[in-house]
Amino acid sequence: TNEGSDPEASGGSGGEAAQAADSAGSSGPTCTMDDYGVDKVDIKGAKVGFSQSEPDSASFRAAETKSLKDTAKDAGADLVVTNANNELPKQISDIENLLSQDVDMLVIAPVNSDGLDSALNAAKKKKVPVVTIDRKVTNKSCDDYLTFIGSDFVKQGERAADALAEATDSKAKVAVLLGPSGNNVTDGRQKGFKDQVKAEYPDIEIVAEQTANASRSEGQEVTAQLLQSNPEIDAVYAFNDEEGLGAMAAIQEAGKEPGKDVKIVSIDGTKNAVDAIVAGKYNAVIESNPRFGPLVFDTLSKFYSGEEIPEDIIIKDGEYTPDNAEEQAGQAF
Amino acid sequence: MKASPTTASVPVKRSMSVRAWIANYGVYVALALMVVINAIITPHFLTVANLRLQLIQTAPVLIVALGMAMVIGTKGIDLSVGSVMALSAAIMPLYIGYGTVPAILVGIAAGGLSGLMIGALVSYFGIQPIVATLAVLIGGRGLANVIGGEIKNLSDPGLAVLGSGSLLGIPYSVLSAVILVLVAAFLMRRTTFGIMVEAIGGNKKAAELAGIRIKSVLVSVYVLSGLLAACAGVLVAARSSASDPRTLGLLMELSAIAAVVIGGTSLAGGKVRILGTVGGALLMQLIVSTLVSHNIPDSVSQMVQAIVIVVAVALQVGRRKT
Amino acid sequence: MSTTSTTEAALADAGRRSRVEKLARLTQRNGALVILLCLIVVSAFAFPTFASAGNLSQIALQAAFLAPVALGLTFVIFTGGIDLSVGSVFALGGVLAAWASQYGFLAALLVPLIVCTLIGLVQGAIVAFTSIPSFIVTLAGLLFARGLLLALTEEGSETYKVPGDSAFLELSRGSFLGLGFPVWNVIVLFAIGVLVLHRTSYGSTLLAIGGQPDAARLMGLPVLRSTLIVFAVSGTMAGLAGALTASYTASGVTTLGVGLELTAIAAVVLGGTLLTGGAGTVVGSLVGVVLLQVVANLINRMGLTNSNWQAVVNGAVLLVVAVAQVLLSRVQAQERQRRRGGEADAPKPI
Amino acid sequence: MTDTSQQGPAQPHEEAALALAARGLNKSFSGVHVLHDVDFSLRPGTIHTVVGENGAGKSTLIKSLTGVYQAETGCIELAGSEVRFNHPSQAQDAGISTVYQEVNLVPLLSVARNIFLGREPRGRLGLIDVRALNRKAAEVVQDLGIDVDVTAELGALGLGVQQMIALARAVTTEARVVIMDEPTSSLERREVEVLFSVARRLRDQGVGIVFISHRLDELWELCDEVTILRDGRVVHTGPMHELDRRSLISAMLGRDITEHGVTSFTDTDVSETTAEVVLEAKDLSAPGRLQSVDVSVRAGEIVGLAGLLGSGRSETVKAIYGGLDTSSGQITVKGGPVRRGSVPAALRAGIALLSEDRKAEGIVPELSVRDNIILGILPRVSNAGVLSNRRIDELVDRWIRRLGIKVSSTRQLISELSGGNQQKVLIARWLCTEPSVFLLDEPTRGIDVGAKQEVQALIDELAEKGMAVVLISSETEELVAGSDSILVLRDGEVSEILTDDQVDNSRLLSALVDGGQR
Ligand SMILES: Nc1ncnc2c1ncn2[C@@H]1O[C@H](COP(=O)(O)OP(=O)(O)OP(=O)(O)O)[C@@H](O)[C@H]1O
Ligand SMILES: Nc1ncnc2c1ncn2[C@@H]1O[C@H](COP(=O)(O)OP(=O)(O)OP(=O)(O)O)[C@@H](O)[C@H]1O
Ligand SMILES: [Mg+2]
Ligand SMILES: [Mg+2]
Repeated sequence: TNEGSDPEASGGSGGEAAQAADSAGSSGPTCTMDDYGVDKVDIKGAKVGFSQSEPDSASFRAAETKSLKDTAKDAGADLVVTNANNELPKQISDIENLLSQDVDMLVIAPVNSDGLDSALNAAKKKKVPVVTIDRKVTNKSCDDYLTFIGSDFVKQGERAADALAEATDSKAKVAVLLGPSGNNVTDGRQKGFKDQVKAEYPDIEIVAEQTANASRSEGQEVTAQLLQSNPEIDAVYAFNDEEGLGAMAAIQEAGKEPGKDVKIVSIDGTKNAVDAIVAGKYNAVIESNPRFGPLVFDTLSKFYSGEEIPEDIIIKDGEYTPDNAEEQAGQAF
Repeated sequence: MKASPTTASVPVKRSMSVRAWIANYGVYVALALMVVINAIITPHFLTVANLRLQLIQTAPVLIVALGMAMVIGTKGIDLSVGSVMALSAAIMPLYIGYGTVPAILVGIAAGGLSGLMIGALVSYFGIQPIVATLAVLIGGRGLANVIGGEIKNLSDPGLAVLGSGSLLGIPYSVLSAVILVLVAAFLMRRTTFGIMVEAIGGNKKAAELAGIRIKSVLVSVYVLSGLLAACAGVLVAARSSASDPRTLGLLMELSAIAAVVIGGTSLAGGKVRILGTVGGALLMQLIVSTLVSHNIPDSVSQMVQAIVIVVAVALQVGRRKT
Repeated sequence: MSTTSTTEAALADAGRRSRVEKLARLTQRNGALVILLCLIVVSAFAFPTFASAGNLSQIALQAAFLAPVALGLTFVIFTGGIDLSVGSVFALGGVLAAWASQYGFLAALLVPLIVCTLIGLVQGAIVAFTSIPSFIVTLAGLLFARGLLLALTEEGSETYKVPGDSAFLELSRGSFLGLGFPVWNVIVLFAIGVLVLHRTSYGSTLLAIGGQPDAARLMGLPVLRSTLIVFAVSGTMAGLAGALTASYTASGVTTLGVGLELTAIAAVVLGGTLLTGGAGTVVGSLVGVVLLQVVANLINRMGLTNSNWQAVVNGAVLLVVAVAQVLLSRVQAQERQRRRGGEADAPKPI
Repeated sequence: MTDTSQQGPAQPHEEAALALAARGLNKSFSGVHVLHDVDFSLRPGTIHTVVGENGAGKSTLIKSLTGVYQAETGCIELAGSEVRFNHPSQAQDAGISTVYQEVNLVPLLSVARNIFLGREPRGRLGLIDVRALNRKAAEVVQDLGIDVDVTAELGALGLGVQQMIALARAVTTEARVVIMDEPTSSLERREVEVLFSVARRLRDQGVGIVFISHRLDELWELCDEVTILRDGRVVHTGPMHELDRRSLISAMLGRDITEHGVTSFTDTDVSETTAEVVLEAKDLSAPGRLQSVDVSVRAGEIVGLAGLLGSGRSETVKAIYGGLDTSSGQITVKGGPVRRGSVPAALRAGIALLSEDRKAEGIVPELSVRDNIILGILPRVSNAGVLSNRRIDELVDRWIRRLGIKVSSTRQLISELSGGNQQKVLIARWLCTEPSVFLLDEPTRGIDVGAKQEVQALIDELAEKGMAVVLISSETEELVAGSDSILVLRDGEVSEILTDDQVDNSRLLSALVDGGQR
């Protein structure tokens, strides 16, 4: 459970605006009711199962669950929620459980991109459409599942690289704080960042890459150590806001000024981080939008009305910078 | 009666074998070795700021390990410490409105309370320590999350001082650790409590027949461990100015136990080594900091830690005697 | 002579054994089972879908992945040791199985078993030949196996998939006589476990090592060999469970098994095995595993989706069962004491 | 009595067939030389005793012969061929069966399992045939004359029974050499006789037996040959009958001692009825163990408790001391009531108990001799919980000198001492508490003649100074010589009280026998 916060988190450009899919992101083959082979159901009065992956003690998860609950209520659907507590086998049994309760459709926040095959098969057998959110599974869309709605983590990493370049005039020695090992969000955000830096910013040098397990105190401890052994570090890219905030505390502790002597960029969009930008101690946060509810139900109703649904629906992620943080702070979660 | 004493053939002086010497001082040797190696291979290692940082980062583990050492001395084990840290950090913000000191006291009291419960379960109900504390490890973190909810920023100025301030250049957290080490060493070495703890760990039945109040000693030990864990929780929260029940103190029980055992305290109970525990905690911290400083990937880092732990403990306890 | 009279008295008394004690004894020795049965009956009434075949087989299947781990751990605990590495070894087993599945069924099964057994063997060797406590050795094993797993998967970023047509998938999905293979696997393994404990000298040797290590040595028992084997088997079991999970999830998920050792320990404790070693039951551990799954299933049903509350409930269940076992064994001891020479009909040791 | 080990003379068959022989064994522990060039020869079909003071190295010799320890130099021959044992199991496989000094069985396993552990009868598929196992065990146990349910947990049985089970395990291995390290120390006369007959039977079958005991009379009764160790050196070896008691003792101790009769209890019966009653225990009952036991002891009086194994002697003193849950009873010391069932209360009232099971209930092995001594008087050697080193050193030095405890330093671990010296440390622990009532459960078990006499004289002295003493001993001579009156227990009840001139050996024996037969 120590990876609790895995963040796919989210972000922010929050609010109503976020409901809109990032049109550029929607792509690839499409899917209709006939292609997928399910029968029409009225969303009003339908029983919708939601298998959440991680404890709600992570802000992202709480916002995600809440968004789904609220929208379901508005749409008149009955939402049944389970929480896999970050254990894949538990998620499989959660899903089977939901299916045994005869849900009409399933929303799954997968614990992992792989390994849900048997659960997805069971859903297919019962002709229950599956929407996966926030993390894409590696199975076949429009066959094993209907569609994926979520952020593009690689893209988030790229955007973070851009934001960092912006803050440092494209010249920096960066410490990268990774998320929990083995987590595909970690990989995406790391890959996007590194590739972008390599491609675009020859003067940005990655000095260290260490995991901080998405935790604030670990972010602080690791950064504190890195700052001692690599005093030249003048920027930190953190996998999520918690690690970034930890880094901020460590920088302060080391007698440097966060946001100035050492710049910080992270991904998520939590209030604390956005507030830090406002206070001038933080440089940028790439949002990872957790508000999937409207988009999910919107997609489902389009689906049942016969429209073509794209394979990937990429939710729009915002970005907080010193320029917009103050006015957009309300959208942080 | 007056007859025999001097026929003793047993030589009065006993030379200490190399093995015994290493068992006694191995952790300090390893520590010195780590420092020398780091001084050579790690840039900026021998700077005041870095050494100071090592002490700051060691403080929480060390404080927890002190309580753990006493518990282990009674032949027990306390797996609950990590969750207790989270619990105290989760409760503290609820009372921060009453001021820094009351909030800290409440947080620490929560640790004491949890220790009291564990102590009662162990001594009055006879539940195995590992079971009682495992239950708190599992349930305590859940409770901390329920109470604390999402991570909270602690903007209290008093806590900020505790977390990052210092007295005469010594950070408060390090200062507290030093004081607690001295207190613990005094308790173990110079008071009846120390003897009672070791007697219970060495032979519970004999201790009982010698009139030692086993139950109250056991309860005290677990309460102490809970209090110390809570102190560590408060310090960690204060340092990061945040209370994060989800990750605070995660896996602390394992680090603390490792520090205690590397320090030469036997898991079989009956002997508590406070100074060794300090050495063990510092050694663990140095290992981690070396790995981070050299930007070792997580996979290698975990394997190296595994090997170093085994080698360090092997130095302490040596080959099985036959 | 008094010895005779003692036994006579005991025999005479055996018939008069009080009902309280009988009940207490039954409950204490099978505490987890009693609680499990009560729970099942109550929830069958409370939740109509609980007792459905689908749900029960779900529970059975879930239990089937944890049970082998708990079995291996049970034997380690008999010797007074502990194996904290099972969670990491479990994950490693899964990754290896998924990776090896590209080379066929046998490879997918054997590679994880061999590697995990080796890891167990090395841990066993360190425990046997040095005096490092198993707690520390397997704590290091926990780190090492996880590190190895990360190294094999490019820091965890590579998830190996089991080919969709691999026979290996059948291992977890096939069934026989209505029971899934994983469930059969558990039945067979536990049957062997029971035989080993009660009907081989290896079983009593393990208990002897746990109960009185010095005596075991002086009695000339093969202490070193047994210690080696018991850790190796624990590694095998964890690897097997990991491989089964890989078959079930059709992939080698790198983040599995974190904290699994604690769940497994909890199951063993719930089953009534002393963590101090020297005494315990094999079947109890299975009951403990099922009990944990049933509790989880019920928590879900009660709509307690906040996983934090789940943790609180799990901790509480553990405490309640432990306290109940202690109290019941006290009732039993008192009753026994009330009769002279009652030792004669104390719970039958092995 | 010269310092020569009589190797090889006369005996014609010796060369041909030594069952077990050791030459020039040396062994030391962390710098302490315990065995010096020890030679030892055991002929088949003889019973050979090794005697010596506590700490002379007897157990170490045994353990070096059986692979528990490896001697630094020297060689061991079994039936003429040189062997080297790295592990006790190798010695066992080679045909040496050993009953170690401390009972070394597994308490949580059943009696039957313990007897056959590692060599259980197998049935089909190589699985253990549990029924055959229990049947065979029952036969063995019955053969030894003990009546115990072989499926019962070993740990639930008394120490004596456990000792017999250990013997049963040793004799069922069909070994060529059987070694017994103080097997009789916790046995009653009756069990001792069973043990002797078993030993003789084995000897007649040609087995070589090594027998160690501090009960010297047993040696002449049983043994054919003797080897005397002093400070780790062999000072004599030869036929048993060539030695008389006195020369044996002086060879052992390296000095002459004068024996007043069998024990060194003086014969001054101080049971003046005028002395005040110090300990008064009435109607002590514990379910299944004790029924209305009354004990009353005057100042200066030694009251003996006699009884067969399991008759409840240990339980009686434990009940007085608060270490056993009792269902009824009143205890007063010097007229003041003592709370039942609380050890601290008993200690405060001035009661001390020297427990019979030194290993399980006495020593704290990881603590030093010093800490072990002060364990019972922690409040008295501390101010508000802080230890006073001055007071501790003073007390510890005084008692170590007074009791002649052999230690290299007061900080030495008690587990490094020999059994007898451990016992003395425990006596010191209790004497520190300055008790007015001293309950002694087998105070001389396992300690050598010299130490035994010292302890006996000490008990006498304590009583003379006005202490009330309760004495339990399995050696009737000791009990008779020491006690002013004797309570005979049977099945947890007082069956007879012997006072004044009734206190003699034959009266006691008949009381015990009557008791045993009901
Ligand atoms: N494991 C050990 N470590 C250190 N010293 C030991 C150890 N075992 C024995 N000794 C020492 O070796 C000496 C001989 O001990 P041993 O047990 O052989 O005596 P013994 O003749 O059997 O005495 P007893 O009659 O009391 O049983 C003692 O001085 C004892 O303190
Ligand atoms: N032969 C036996 N069979 C069964 N139980 C026994 C036997 N001997 C003793 N016990 C049990 O063991 C326990 C302790 O007995 P123990 O021998 O210590 O009693 P005791 O009267 O104090 O004798 P001792 O003088 O040997 O100390 C008693 O509860 C008794 O019931
Ligand atoms: Mg001896
Ligand atoms: Mg007794």
